[in-house]
Amino acid sequence: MRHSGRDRCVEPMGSPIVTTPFLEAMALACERDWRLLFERLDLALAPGDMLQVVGPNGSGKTSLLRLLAGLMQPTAGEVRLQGRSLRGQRAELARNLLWIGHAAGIKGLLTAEENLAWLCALHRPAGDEAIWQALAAVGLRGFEDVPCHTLSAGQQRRVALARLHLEAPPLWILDEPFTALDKQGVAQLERHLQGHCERGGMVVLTTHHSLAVRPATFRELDLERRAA
Amino acid sequence: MRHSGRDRCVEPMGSPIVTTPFLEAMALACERDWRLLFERLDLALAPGDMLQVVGPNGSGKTSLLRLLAGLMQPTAGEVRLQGRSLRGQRAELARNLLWIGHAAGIKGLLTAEENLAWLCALHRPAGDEAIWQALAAVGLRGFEDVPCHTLSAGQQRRVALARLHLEAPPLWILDEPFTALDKQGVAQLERHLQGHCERGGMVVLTTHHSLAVRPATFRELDLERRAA
Amino acid sequence: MNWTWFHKLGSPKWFYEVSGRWLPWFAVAAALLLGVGLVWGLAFAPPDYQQGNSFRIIYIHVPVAFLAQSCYVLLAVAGLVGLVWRIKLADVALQCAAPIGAWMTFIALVTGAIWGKPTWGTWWVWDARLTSMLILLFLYFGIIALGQAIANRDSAAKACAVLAIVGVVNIPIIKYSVEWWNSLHQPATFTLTEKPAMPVEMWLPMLVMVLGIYCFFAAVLLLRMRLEVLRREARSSWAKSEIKALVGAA
Amino acid sequence: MSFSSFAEFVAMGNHGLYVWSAYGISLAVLILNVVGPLLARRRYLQEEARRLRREESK
Amino acid sequence: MSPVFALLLARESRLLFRRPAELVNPLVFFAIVIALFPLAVGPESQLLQTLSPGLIWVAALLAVLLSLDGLFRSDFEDGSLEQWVVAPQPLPLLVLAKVLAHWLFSGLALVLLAPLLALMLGLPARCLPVLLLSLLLGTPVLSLLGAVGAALIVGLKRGGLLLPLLILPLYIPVLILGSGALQAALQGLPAAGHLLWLASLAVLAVTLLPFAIAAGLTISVGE
Amino acid sequence: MSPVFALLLARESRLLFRRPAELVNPLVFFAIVIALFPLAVGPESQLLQTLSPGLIWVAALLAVLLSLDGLFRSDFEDGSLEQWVVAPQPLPLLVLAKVLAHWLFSGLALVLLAPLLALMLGLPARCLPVLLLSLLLGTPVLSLLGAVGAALIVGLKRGGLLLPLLILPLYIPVLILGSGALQAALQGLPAAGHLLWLASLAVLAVTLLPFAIAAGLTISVGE
Ligand code: HEM
Ligand SMILES: Nc1ncnc2c1ncn2[C@@H]1O[C@H](COP(=O)(O)OP(=O)(O)OP(=O)(O)O)[C@@H](O)[C@H]1O
Ligand SMILES: Nc1ncnc2c1ncn2[C@@H]1O[C@H](COP(=O)(O)OP(=O)(O)OP(=O)(O)O)[C@@H](O)[C@H]1O
Ligand SMILES: [Mg+2]
Ligand SMILES: [Mg+2]
Repeated sequence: MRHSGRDRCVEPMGSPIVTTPFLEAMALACERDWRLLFERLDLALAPGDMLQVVGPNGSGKTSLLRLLAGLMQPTAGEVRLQGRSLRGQRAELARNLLWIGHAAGIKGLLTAEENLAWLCALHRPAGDEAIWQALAAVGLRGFEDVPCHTLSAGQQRRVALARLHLEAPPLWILDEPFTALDKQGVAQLERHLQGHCERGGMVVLTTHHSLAVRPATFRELDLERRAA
Repeated sequence: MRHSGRDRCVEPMGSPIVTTPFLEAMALACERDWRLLFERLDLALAPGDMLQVVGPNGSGKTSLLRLLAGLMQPTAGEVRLQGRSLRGQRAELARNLLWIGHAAGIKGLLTAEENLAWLCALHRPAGDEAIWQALAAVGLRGFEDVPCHTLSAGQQRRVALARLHLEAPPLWILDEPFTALDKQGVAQLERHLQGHCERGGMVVLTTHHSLAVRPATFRELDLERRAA
Repeated sequence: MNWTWFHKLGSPKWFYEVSGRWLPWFAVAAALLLGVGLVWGLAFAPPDYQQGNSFRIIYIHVPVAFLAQSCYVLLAVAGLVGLVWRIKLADVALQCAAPIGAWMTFIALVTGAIWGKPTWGTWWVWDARLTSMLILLFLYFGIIALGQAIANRDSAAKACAVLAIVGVVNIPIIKYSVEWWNSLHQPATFTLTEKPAMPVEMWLPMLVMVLGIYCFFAAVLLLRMRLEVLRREARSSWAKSEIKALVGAA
Repeated sequence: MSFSSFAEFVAMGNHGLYVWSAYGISLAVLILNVVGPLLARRRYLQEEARRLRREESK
Repeated sequence: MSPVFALLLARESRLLFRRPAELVNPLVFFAIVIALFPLAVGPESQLLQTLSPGLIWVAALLAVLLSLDGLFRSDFEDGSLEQWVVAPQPLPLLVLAKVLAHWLFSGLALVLLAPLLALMLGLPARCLPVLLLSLLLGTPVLSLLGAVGAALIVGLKRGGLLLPLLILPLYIPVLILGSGALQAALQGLPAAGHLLWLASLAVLAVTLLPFAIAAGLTISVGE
Repeated sequence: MSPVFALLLARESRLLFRRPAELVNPLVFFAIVIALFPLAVGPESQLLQTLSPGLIWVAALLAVLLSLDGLFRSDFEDGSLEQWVVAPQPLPLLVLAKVLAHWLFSGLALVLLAPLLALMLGLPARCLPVLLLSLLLGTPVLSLLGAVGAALIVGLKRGGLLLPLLILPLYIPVLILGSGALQAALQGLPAAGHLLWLASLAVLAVTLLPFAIAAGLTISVGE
């Protein structure tokens, strides 16, 4: 590795090297309520990569994803974006990140369309046309102007996932995106994730099922521990 | 069918016939906020039966299970227990039913043991010894005295599922019992459900994955609809 | 006892048809009675020997105050019927009547306050009856707010029914305690109860107004209920054809 | 008729403001109570019409 | 008394003691509201004394009511209520145990704190027995009535100020009788009449309201 | 002003109007609390008039505070806050829009309702301008301060009465200034000094507190 990230000094504003990982974790450790979930965890993500975090219940998958998204601070180690520590570049990460957690930020009182319009506006506003197309793409045609709280668990998740069909930032971090989806929904999402990676995007996700469709760059990270 | 349940007059206290279904649904219809989820749904469950309710997201699986457990009232039709309408025999159903919904009634502030002790007391109290054994059976040895909110999603579900290992009523109704379980947990639960049916118990459950281990009496009920 | 008529009463289709026939009668009766009562009360009834002409407010104040109180009882009765016999029409009645009752209470309060200024020299005093009327308004608000807050229609109706029943049991207690409260602290400066024995030509128009306002209430209630029933039954065949007919006519 | 002229009727023996405002507000509220449901009904029917048209065109 | 009743009481107490902060919150709220008044109306002691019966009662009423807002919420969210409804035990009994546990640890504490605050407001010491007794009889009614409201709104995502709206009007008799008793005592009049009324309200509430609460919970769960 | 600010304002207003009941709840709470007092302290009009400045302010303060309890709760639970934190927009701006929307529809309505209740308590009409102005300046401060507390406790499962505990002490300056202004007006003294102080508090709050709220939210989300 040529870039200086590895030896913990912040790289000056030098010319970006093509092989610089977009997102890196270095010697990451995470502790929750006294219990150490993992430590000395390294990972690197370059354009086109797809990373599935696996591990038994309680092994810290969600925690790791939140660290990468900058939602939590690691107990030790650091997360780097394009070679520089995350600390100072919240805004930079924000521009490049699409995060969908367990709860996806869908308001029950708003309709699917209103929800999407606002979530897009947080990054860059999208037109009505694009939003309707995205909703159709996740199989919600006819549910565009129904308040979301009357949708079932799986349908609500589809609303959140419709964001992936709108003009989206390169890095996607998804915590259990497949929960509550039926089989056809799972297959469709797998294909979509693959497509994103092939277009040079990056995906980090957790799920307990093994993906049927994967890009060539697919990797697994196992947080195997004695938990549960 | 000899018993008179079918023609809608309440069977007098005659001698129970072996072929009487334990639980029946007759011409059940369910409506949520204007939308009809299903109608004219009939089903019968005799000792030893296992029924998996399947269907795409939003097809009404959860709603059906809640109707069967007496938690919701059907829009039309009725549920019968041992040939008699559920209306008048809440208590009778309660004695025979073990219900675990999406949320399983686990208090985050109490330990796994305290939680189980109380849930059992609601039906019939269980001894400490039995509870510890049940917790061990679901792989929570060593987590008995930890407040449940510090357990991960999958571990919490295991606490709830430990009830299935304590002396339990014959009819189990389980809504997505496999969510958040890792692979080993899934396999173990499947075997346990099979065992319960072979001992003459009954299981109604929903899940999006197809069971690897099934009793001979296994049936599927598909709520296939155009939803989502 | 034969209960079929009772359940027939609960059938939305039957209700929709019958209410359609009754509604115009109530509407016409309300318009006539209110018109006659208003003109009579405002122009023909003799002035009060003490209060002069400001007493004419009585012809709107008292009928509306009556209605406001009896409407709450109606809510509780509808709630009980809905809970015990599971008649959905009663649920509809409960939720449709609540806003009307609240408006009537509001009118009673406003007209009372306006009347208070010339007679007592102040808009408001903390008199027992005034205060309990204010509380009644809050009770109505509670039921309306609860009904709106619960998204699911059936649960909303049942929850409102429970609240209305608990509330109506409390109303005598509230009324009693409020009266006691006022009489304990100090003798009320003004009382509404000591009315001069009214001559016939004064209370006859009042009677007309009372009848008129009840007819008005019935008409508006039916109007609201018919819409609500149509909404709830939108998928049944009779409602579909009804809606088609109405839409085609519009 | 207890008033001798229309002006007297309007004045209500110096209490005109009170009487008429009480009746005005009351009537306004009563009318609101009639118009509200009627408007709601019209809106509902328009909605239904739109829905029916959408379903037909599908 | 059935064994589940005792078990549930024990369980609820344990839960409350795992979060002692929540236990004292109503107390502190009570104290703060009372302390706000001298700041807001000025420190004249005569005015404060006249005010104190009413003030203490209004503050107690708000403290009880607001502490009840979440009474069933966590039970609803984690599925405990479903388990109660499908259990063979009678729901009104379970509900009574739960409300009793809540009252024992927040209502009762409030009753014990009240004399201190009353003295600070200048209420003469001879009124304290009436104060204690009236609160002792009144707060269970407040708890039970509030629990009816809490049961009805438990399924709602954002309660906001809905509970006070539903329940405060129903609290008025207790408020009038309670502050009336205290005012009578302050003026040296007998307060027995008020207290008897409060006692009969309490009996009524304990016998009838558990059924209303149970009905409310069943409705909320069945949504 | 950035377009997200306007968008968020529109979205929040739409959300509030989808549940109109929630919108009026603080108002009704305000009215009920004020109506409770005559019931508790007795209907003598002189006493009520003396009391009214303090009473109106305490009731306003409680209504604002309690309506804020759930301000961020649903956003937290459904994951919206996470989305705000990872978005490129500055969090304090988003927060300001949200609090502004809340104030516009509940704080402002409360300001408009207050004169009516003041008249019912017997406050002379000449005091109404001061009442309106002081509430207009004070309620935004109350909203923003309360939002800081709401942001800090949003992650807790059962808030209960924690928010009042945290925030009521911070409300005291506003309470003293606000009720002081009104009391001065009631006694015919000039109230300009109090009002100026309130105005400067309001300016301070609008410029500084959004940052505190944003910090609180980040902490709660990162837990
Ligand atoms: C906001 C103020 C007021 C309120 C809330 C109010 C409320 C009521 C109510 C609820 C009733 C019906 C009583 C019943 O059911 O028997 C009533 C009746 C009546 N009110 Fe008022 N009132 C107010 C002001 C006044 C004023 C200022 C007057 C005149 C001095 C007045 C005169 C009457 C009379 C004469 C009756 C009929 C008495 C009876 O039939 O028992 N009210 N009022
Ligand atoms: N809010 C919390 N407070 C304290 N400890 C927590 C909290 N959330 C999680 N933990 C602990 O952190 C550990 C990891 O939790 P995490 O949610 O990251 O697991 P996970 O791998 O996502 O598990 P699952 O597959 O069940 O979702 C768990 O063992 C749990 O005990
Ligand atoms: N609380 C509710 N209020 C109104 N409608 C609801 C509610 N819950 C669910 N629904 C509606 O009922 C339908 C069925 O919901 P249900 O939860 O039974 O589906 P499900 O088959 O369990 O779906 P999933 O696989 O996503 O869990 C959904 O389409 C939804 O729109
Ligand atoms: Mg997880
Ligand atoms: Mg489901």
